[in-house]
Amino acid sequence: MADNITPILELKNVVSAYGRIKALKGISLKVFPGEIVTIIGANGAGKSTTLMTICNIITAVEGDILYKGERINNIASDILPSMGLCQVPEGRRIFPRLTVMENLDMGAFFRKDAADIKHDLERVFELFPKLRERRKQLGGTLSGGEQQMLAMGRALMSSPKVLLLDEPSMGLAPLLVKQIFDIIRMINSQGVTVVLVEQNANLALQCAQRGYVLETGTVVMEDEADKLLTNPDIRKAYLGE
Amino acid sequence: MRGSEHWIHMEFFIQQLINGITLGGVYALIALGYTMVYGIIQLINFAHGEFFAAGGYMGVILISWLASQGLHPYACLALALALSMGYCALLAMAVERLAYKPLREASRLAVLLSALGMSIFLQNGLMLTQGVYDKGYPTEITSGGFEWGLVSVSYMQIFIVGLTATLLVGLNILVFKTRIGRAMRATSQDKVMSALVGINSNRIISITFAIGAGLAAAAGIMVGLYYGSVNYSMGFVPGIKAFAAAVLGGIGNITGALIGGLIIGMVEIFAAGYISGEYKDVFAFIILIGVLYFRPSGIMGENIDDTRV
Amino acid sequence: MTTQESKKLWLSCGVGLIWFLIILWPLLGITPEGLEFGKTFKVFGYVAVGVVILMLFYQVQQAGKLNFVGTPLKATSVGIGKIYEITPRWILLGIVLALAIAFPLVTGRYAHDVSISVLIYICLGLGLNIVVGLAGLLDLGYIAFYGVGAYTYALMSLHFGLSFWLCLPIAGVTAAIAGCIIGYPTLRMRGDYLAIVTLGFGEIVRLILNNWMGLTNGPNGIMGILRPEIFGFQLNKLWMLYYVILGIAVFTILAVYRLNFSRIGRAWEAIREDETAAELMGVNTFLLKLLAYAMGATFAGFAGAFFAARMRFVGPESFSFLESAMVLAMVVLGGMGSIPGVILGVLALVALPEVFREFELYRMLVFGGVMTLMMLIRPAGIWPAKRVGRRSEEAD
Amino acid sequence: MKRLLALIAALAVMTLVLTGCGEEEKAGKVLRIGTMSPLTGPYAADGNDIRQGAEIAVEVMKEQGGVEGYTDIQLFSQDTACDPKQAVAAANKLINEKVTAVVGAYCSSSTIPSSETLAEENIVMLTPASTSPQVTERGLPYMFRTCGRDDHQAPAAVKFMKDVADVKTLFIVDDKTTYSQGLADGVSIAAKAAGIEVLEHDHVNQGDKDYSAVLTKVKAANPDMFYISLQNSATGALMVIQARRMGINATFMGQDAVYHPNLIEIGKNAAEGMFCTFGAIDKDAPAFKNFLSKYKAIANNEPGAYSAYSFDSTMAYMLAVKAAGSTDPAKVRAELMKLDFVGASKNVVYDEKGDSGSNYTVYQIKDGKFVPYWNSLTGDKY
Repeated sequence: MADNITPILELKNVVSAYGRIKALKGISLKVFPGEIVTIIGANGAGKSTTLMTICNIITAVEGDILYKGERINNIASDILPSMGLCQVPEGRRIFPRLTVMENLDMGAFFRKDAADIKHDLERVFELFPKLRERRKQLGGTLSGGEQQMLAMGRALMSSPKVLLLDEPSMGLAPLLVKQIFDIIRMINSQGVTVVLVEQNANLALQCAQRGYVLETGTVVMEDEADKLLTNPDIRKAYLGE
Repeated sequence: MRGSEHWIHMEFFIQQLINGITLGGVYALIALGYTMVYGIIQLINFAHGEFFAAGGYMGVILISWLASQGLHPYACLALALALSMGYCALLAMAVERLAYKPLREASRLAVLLSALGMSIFLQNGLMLTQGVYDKGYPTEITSGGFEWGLVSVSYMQIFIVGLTATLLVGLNILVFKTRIGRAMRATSQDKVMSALVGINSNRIISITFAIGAGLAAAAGIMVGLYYGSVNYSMGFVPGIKAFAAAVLGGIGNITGALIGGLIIGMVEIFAAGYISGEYKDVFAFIILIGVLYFRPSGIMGENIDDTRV
Repeated sequence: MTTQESKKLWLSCGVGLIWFLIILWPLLGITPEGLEFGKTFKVFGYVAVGVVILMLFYQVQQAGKLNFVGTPLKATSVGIGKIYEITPRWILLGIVLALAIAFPLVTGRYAHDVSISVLIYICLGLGLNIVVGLAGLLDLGYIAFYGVGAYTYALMSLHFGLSFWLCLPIAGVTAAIAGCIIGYPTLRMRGDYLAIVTLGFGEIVRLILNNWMGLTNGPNGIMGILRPEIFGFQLNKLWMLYYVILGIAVFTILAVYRLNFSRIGRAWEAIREDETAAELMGVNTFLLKLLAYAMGATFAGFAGAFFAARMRFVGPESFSFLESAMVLAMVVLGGMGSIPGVILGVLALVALPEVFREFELYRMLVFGGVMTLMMLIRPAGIWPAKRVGRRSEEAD
Repeated sequence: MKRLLALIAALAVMTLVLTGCGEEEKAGKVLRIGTMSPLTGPYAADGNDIRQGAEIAVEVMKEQGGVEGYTDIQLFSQDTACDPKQAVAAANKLINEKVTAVVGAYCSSSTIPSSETLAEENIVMLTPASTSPQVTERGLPYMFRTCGRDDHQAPAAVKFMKDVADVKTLFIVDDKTTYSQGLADGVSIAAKAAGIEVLEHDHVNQGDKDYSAVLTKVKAANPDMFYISLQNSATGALMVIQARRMGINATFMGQDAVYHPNLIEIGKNAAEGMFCTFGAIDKDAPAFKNFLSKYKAIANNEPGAYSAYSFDSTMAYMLAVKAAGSTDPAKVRAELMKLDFVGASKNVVYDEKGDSGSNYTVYQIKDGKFVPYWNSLTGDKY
């Protein structure tokens, strides 16, 4: 990617902490419009914390978070979706006692444009036909894969510019994982920038254009995805070779 | 009068049933506020009984003032009802902002105590501004009723049951059919995720408090009209009973609050009517404990996410 | 503090004041004789001026203008802290004990009365601390055990003429039995269900005390209870009773301290933190929870027996829900699970209303407000236990 | 760790505060009188009446030139909240304030334990409102009572039922306090002795507002008279409103605690025709009129049930001190025994036990006023 394009999302030396324990020790990363960027790392490296800090669920102690060039550190979490920044958090966190349909409606909560919402709903149902079948069911009664689909569908209902995905493959059967990654690529091809946090580094790097490697709260490596895939250190540490 | 014992017993039973439904309706309305607040932030809002008392006071203040302005009694009542509900909503929002919001991250016991402090504060605030003496409601509006033999149903009882039903239906529509209701349910299930889809959870919590307090205010006015007076310490006892009703029905569950309220009201009335007046509360609490022993999350089941912290 | 932040502060302060006015005026200003504004604005004026002064003070303090007061104070406290650290623990505790022993010699009746109350509540608070602070079971009907203890001694003394010292352990045992009776059906429940059920039990006990004429003499209460004796000498002066309760309180403190750091104490804390995990580690949660109830109740029983002896009268009014809430407030305000915390909480909540006695009618208003304020300022309590609430500390 | 210091500091501060309380300077010779009554809680209304009654008495005494030998008369009022523990604390607080007499308390369950505390320091206690026989039956030398006794009130009420109202069947309800239940039991026993059938004696709890269950029983029993023994006038009003709404036709009768302007103010039409026993107060007597005008001027509201008794209790003590020339309890007691003055409530004369006799009169509510109806001493209608 050329440097003259402004990144749609940028973190500059972001530090965040749980009480006195620092979880991020100065993270810097850039995400350019239209790409898939993946953040990989071991358990506890700070991957999820990074996403939560971007969404201001955890407030950054230091550093800047820029979205479309604008500093968003002090913007409340609930404003961000309407600006086009949307997250599917770890463990999906669908609303268990809302129906599938209501869950999808929640994604479009801040939107007022009924016609566009309807259009987006159709798009979601096209991507995930299972959800259409189950739209009257309570979210909590869905299987893991369906819940993941619902969570992604809900995120798409906000018609995001940037989609932050946290461990979409967690706890899913391999076949389903493949399907989910296909859909991620499809979403990306429709013009949504994707930030993908994954433990399954192999799949994530195959899917993404660029990748960041996190270790105990710091970025230890950043590169094109295929270069990371072939990097012997990475292969040793994260790809099990 | 003592000739047809059988009919007296039947009529006696029916009359007690009617009494029970009325009292249960009042408890249900107060219990709704507990249950809604509990559902959304898992707080036993001890100050809720005080919203009920404040509503009762605003009712009598407004009714007597509006009447002195020459309004028709029914117009007075309707207007006073609406205004008192609004007033208590404002009061509840202020209390929430001041005493509960800063403690969102603190332990639940800390919030519980903050609520207890608020309860004491508000009760004494009412005492200082309104005086220690009971305030009588104008009874003219509330007189009259039907009578069949021993059974009598006053217009007031019909009004209470009717208003309770209307408010319940309204609340159900609000919670299950509207955007704001969906947001309320989402917030109660997962606050972080709600924020991630663009819900301002603080505002939703504030609205929940307002609605709960509004319902309590309606209950306060009905109690004032039905029983005849209000006083500053009136919130405490019904507060505890309504809390028991909310838990009995399954806390966080709106239908549960109604069922719980009716059960507590009925048990009390029938215990007092058939067994002994002084032990009626003992029976109410024994039923509560018995039900919770066999159904540890209330009759209708708890409506709270198990994954909450 | 930046000007923007200060602007925001003043804005929210202003909004709050207007909100307060809207809430206050209908209560004071609407009368059947017409609308009235003078009284409202008078009250509002006092409050507004008070708030503005506090805000100014806060701003000045934030701006560091008060450092000339704060810095020397801080230096002194650091200095004293150093002295404290090099002084052995037993000397400090000795000083506290010496103060407590010397207390009645230099004070009057009223002080004795208040300090007896404080000591009674210390026993109650420490007992409840076992249930709430250590085992993590919320109990809103704790005062029932206090009542059971008090009535046990009252009845024993009245009907059998038994001495206080004999009845003290009996009262503890009956209270412990009551604790087991209440504990047994509630152990299946968690969290807030436990709260309402214990509240219900507390109310049931109070109603029985109030209504069972044959046993408790109902609302009339029991009169003519004997004061404690030592070798046939009646302790009928207030300061003598002070030493009796001081002894009981010291015993309670020592017992709770030993429990706290015993195997049982650790098991309780394990149950509090994660019941399932504790069970998987081989902790018999059922028995231990029951034991927590029983132990907590025992200390309340002791306190109750003393209360009956001190008042020479027991009536059901003394065992209402508000009293339970008060003891709970002492435990939480002081800091759950910490012995000095509970003592501080008791001091704060018993001493405050006494200090506020001068406010007369405003006493309870101020009390309620201060209670909320203290929770807002120190949500974990004045002196939180080291092992409790680490998770909430992390979130700070 | 530093917090142990805070604990020491708190203890020290408390010691200072509490000792400070005890060492007030003695400027001039001041007659110190305490009042104890529930100023907070459900009985705050009656407690307020008691305090105001005492305040008015002090004002009146000052206007009349005060008590010789004393530069000032000071009143110290304490809240008992109708809770025995707080009552004892209040008594101790008053002892610390060096009062020589206490007017109070309201609830008998507060009066009894606090009188024991006051007796230890030989402080004179005059209760304007506790009607339990136990108050003066314990042989405390400095315990006086200006109001009547329950065991006199109950027979008076039953005599009225039997002789005047011609009652055959009776239904009794009380709200389970020392006072209300004691009185109700007394009425029940006396009525049975007098040949009146007691259909039922039921109870409600304090703090209840809903009496429908019990009232349905009353309606089904259909008694001639419905005797209401409640601790508080407002609950009495609630009871009569609900009873009338339910269509109960029995005659209502209450006792001295429901005798209060509030009963009429809240009960309105429902209270019309109700009877109440209350210590006879001659409202046309100059002493009462004088009291009433002072009360209205100073307290800015109507006197309650016990205001006049509180006034008289305070007055009696000040007069006794005046006569004795000192506050020495033995001398004051001697003077109180000799005392015979026309108070606002009655002619105050104390007997050996400290009682001042009861002269229960039955009042009826007529056109929104309490009207004397029948005198229990003479057995005559007014």
